[in-house]
Amino acid sequence: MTPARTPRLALAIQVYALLGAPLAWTTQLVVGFGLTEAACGPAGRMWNIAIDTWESVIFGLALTVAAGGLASATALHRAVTRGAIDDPNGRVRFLATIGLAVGAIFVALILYTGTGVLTLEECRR
Amino acid sequence: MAVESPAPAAAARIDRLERIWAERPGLTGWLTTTDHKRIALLYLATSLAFFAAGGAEALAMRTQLAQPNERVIGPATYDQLMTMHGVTMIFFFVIPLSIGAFGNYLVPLMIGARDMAFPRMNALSYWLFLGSGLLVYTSLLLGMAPDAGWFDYVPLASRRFSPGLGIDFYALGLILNGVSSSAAAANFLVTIAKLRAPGMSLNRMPLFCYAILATSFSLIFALPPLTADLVFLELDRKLGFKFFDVAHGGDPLLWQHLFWIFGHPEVYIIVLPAFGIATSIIPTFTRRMMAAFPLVAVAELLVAFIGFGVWVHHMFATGLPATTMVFFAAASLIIVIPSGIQIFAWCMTMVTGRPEFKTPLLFIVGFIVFFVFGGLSGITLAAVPFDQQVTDTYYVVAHFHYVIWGAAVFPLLGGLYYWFPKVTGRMYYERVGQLTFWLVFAGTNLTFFPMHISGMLGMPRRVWTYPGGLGWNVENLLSTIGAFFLAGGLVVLLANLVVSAYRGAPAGPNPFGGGTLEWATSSPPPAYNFDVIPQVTSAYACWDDADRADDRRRLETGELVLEEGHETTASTPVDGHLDEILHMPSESPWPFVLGIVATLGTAFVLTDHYLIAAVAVALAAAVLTLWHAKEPAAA
Amino acid sequence: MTTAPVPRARPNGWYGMLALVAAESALFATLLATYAYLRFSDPRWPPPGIEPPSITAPLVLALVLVAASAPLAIASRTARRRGAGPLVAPVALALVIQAVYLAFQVHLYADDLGRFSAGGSAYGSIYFTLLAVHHAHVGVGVLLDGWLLTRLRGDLTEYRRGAVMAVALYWYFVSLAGLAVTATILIPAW
Amino acid sequence: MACVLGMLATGCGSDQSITSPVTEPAREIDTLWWAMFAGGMVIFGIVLGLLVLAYVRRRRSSDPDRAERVSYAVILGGGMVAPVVLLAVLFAFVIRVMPAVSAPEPGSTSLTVEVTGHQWYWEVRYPGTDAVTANEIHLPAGTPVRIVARTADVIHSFWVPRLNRKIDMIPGRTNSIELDVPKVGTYRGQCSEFCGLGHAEMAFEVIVQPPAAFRRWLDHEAQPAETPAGGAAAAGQEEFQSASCEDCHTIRGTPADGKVGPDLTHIGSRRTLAALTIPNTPGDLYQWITNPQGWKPGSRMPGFASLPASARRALVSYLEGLR
Repeated sequence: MTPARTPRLALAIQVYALLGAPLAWTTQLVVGFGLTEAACGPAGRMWNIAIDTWESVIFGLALTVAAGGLASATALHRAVTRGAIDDPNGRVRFLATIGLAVGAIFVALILYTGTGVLTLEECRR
Repeated sequence: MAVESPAPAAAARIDRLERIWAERPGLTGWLTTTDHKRIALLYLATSLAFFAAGGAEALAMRTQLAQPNERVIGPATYDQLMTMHGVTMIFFFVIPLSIGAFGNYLVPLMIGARDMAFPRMNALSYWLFLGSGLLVYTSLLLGMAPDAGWFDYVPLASRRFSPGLGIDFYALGLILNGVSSSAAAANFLVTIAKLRAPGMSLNRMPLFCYAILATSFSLIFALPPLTADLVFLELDRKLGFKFFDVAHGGDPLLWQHLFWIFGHPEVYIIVLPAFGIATSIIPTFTRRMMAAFPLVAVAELLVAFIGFGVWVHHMFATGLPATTMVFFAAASLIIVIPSGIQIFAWCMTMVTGRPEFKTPLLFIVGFIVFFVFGGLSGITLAAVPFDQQVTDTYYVVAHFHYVIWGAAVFPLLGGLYYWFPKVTGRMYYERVGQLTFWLVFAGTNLTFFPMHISGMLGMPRRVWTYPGGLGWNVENLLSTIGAFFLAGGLVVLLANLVVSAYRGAPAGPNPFGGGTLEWATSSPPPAYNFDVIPQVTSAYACWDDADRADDRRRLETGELVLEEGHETTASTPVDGHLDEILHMPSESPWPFVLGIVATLGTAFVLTDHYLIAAVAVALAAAVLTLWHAKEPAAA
Repeated sequence: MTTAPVPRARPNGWYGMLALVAAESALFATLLATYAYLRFSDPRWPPPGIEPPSITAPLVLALVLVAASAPLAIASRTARRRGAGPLVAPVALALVIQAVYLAFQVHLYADDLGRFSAGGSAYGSIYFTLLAVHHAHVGVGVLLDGWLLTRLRGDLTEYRRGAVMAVALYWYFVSLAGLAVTATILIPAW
Repeated sequence: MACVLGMLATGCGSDQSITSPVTEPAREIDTLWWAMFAGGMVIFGIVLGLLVLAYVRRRRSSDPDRAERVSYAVILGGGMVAPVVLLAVLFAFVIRVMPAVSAPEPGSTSLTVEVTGHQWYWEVRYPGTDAVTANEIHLPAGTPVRIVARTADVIHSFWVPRLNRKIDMIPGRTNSIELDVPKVGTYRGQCSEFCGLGHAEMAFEVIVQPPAAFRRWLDHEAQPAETPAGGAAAAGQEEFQSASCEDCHTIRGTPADGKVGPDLTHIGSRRTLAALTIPNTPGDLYQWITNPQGWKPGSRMPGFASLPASARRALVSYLEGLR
């Protein structure tokens, strides 16, 4: 099932390769930051939320989605260099290269954030 | 590739184009213009005027800080000057110059279009910008300028601690400025998406347009948090709302969070167009394409995107939990990677090309030196414990001047020289140009380098004076000397440009052999930019002589000359296939009128005349209905 | 009626509205985030003496607003394909429903103002500001509908085609924002 | 870069320098700084080297494909792989240092000092005693002390560079940092969050004494003011009450209980006046009472030039007597 034969799937892979990793990090930041802000705040302290468990769940999800984005970017790049996708003006190859760079950077960023949050002590000011 | 005398059929077409796109002469022409080039020149003149004001404020502050315990200026005046210096340089100089002047002038030319997607909204952006600038500067003239710093922390900025109108001038002036910038950003997004020349798919778009695209995304998503924050502040100050009042459930940190969600993308908005200018100048003077083109393109978009996730690094000392801060420390560190990619791309393009170190490229080399040095001090500020030591000291002042002045304004100065022949049709004096580079380079180092030291020695920001005996005296004196030296260098630079504008040698359409499409037009370009909408097959269309010769042939046959009115082409956003012919609105008085109505309406809100302000809003709505009363000529 | 083929990409006006919708969605995101931020920084939410809002009226009204953008969707598709379907009627219908919606909401707003004040607490401040911003967007939308009706007399020029699609997009956004705002306002009532 | 080291070296001795740490947290931050500085200079050198290389090779043209391959290698290597690795090391270093500069764990300190920021001076209280002073914080050497930082008005920032990082004083929040100072001495600090007109003149001193000497100081500070024996000082006390000084200032043991200005119970024993703006000598105190705006423009204290000189001299001798 090379992407060339099913254009709708090829488009989906291209979008996932470009936006998968960034949106995964954005979700990790918004949900993770929101969680620490809420749980360590005056209102949240009463609910004693298990921050570390929730943070590791978010971390795991974000990492898998981002790694998936990077993998699909690699597949797309390999497919387009093999010529399996018709790319008259070189736009798909261009986006595939971008997808590789984006995927790598956001996987690194998600790894940094996740390890940092889980290493530090909850709610220590 | 010069434009030789065209054959008769072509000459007739060019005459018809000139008649269609002719602008009204004189003042009314300027007040009603919608031509992106004339709007850009308005932006250029206005932002340079505000730059002079901001520079004067800086020199006054440096004079007061030359020696310890000096009494040249009291704290009241100093606090107003330091706030106005920050607000002027950011909101009224560097962004209007980079987006309003450079962006407006170059984006339509680089993508092979005849104007922006919304010409009249483009004019409105300028008049709203001018209105907001004049509104804020009225406060300085009345001696009640905002005095709580450019980030205006609450509760100092609340009514209780800043009872005057200064903070209201700040808040309402910046809301108006925000509307102007958002409109400009929307305009750029649609222009870049829809008005690219046929054949210009995403991988053939000039890198300057990627920088403006990234800047526009940042503006669209960064300005609303600032607008909301300023509305909250005005509601608190004028109507007694309780957003920031701790006693009633509010929180002063809410202001800081919302301000910096806008604040940090804002500083990337400042520096991104400068990256675009650098990636335009380097290929021309090294005579090769930018190395790793896709990586540089994505790097600019990544800087903008990750820029939205770093804002708490301005708040590391506010006692937030460590687990909250670490999200932003990680993002603040990783954002170095896109910048690193670009720095190495610029350097490798020069190493593997045949660089000719003329004035524009010199300014870009200076830019790289400052950007790397400022970027490295930026990384140190991302290290939480060290930032908790040096935040709000002169070390941070040194960092952001290296990155804003060194990394954003240097390419702007280089850009002024680089596109000077295109805008004026004349060459600048090269030797004087290189002299001004060395003057400004030395002045910048002499002014801002010592601030690193005084910051490390514990000198806080925004102090109108300081005691002797703490080791700060030498650094402050050097900074003051440097500031005046820098001002002198800039005067020489301005003189060089002004004199060359009248007495410079005539420059052909492409004096430096540039690769992007603006060099395919005459200097200065006609009102309609391109007599034939160019076909594009690479990112450096001007280096494809076959395509450009093809344009001359199509001028003969009249293909894509589009001479039935204000017309330009539209193409599909991703692949740039020709999609339709668009009819553009021509010049109109309504943008200028709406600009005045909006500014007056804001001024009435400022002085609590809410009823008259409501009338102004109704008037504005009426103007908007008349905006396209006569619809652009339908085919 | 233009004879040129229907262009593949949407008109510039539609993309311009998309940029405006992006900016306004950032504005609503900021307001909703502020509501959440203030909620988490205050254990007693809503403050003592203020009962949480009633659920039924806001929810019903929000759903009505979403329904009101259906006729606009039909008009927009007709315009997009330069089809022969009616344009003025669906826009007028949408305008009426939305105007009635706005009248109800303003009534509820005035009623709330009687119960507690915006300047009394952070809860009051964000509650009334959030609702005021959304009602303002609905008001602007109704004016847009009115303006569109004045322009739709005569044949469908390219300009009017873009206008219909842009206004429809604006209303998709405002009705979705209405759902989000209503859901946030009703948090204390869950 | 020699000038950088030169300047910083001369600065090491200065009283408010980040690069002359005294406590453990300040030392860790200092080490973190010098590590980043060294790494930064190396990277800066590499980029400068590339620029020089570009100048040296400006005549030579290289074949485009090889140029693109070499460029990609350097860009990916220097722009992505190296930063990810180097930043990971720096990030780990940051994560390790952060707990050391965080607020002290509950119960890990043996003394608490409450410092409250005002527009434009520092109110210092020692919980568990009646001691209240201003702008000068006495601490016992070698003892972990919790500084509780609050504000009475706008945001200030408590910062003693040689002892620890800064901590903001934000309305409605109680922030704290730990000061465990091994070496006896005086350490200068300054408000470092813009707080209005007097922001520049809002400094303070942390005076670290041997524990015994501190104990003696604290007991003395907790005592109310001695009533003056007679003569000029007694006249000064009446003047203090009649000239409405007591509306703003508190002197424990006397009817004066104003809360606007600092507590003057033991002002005589303080080294400086007006938050380290002027030394505490009779002449300076006289000048200050006559025209505070001259020293600290924007200060809330009105000038008393209208009082006869003899009244002002009596006030000075009364206040100087409050040891």
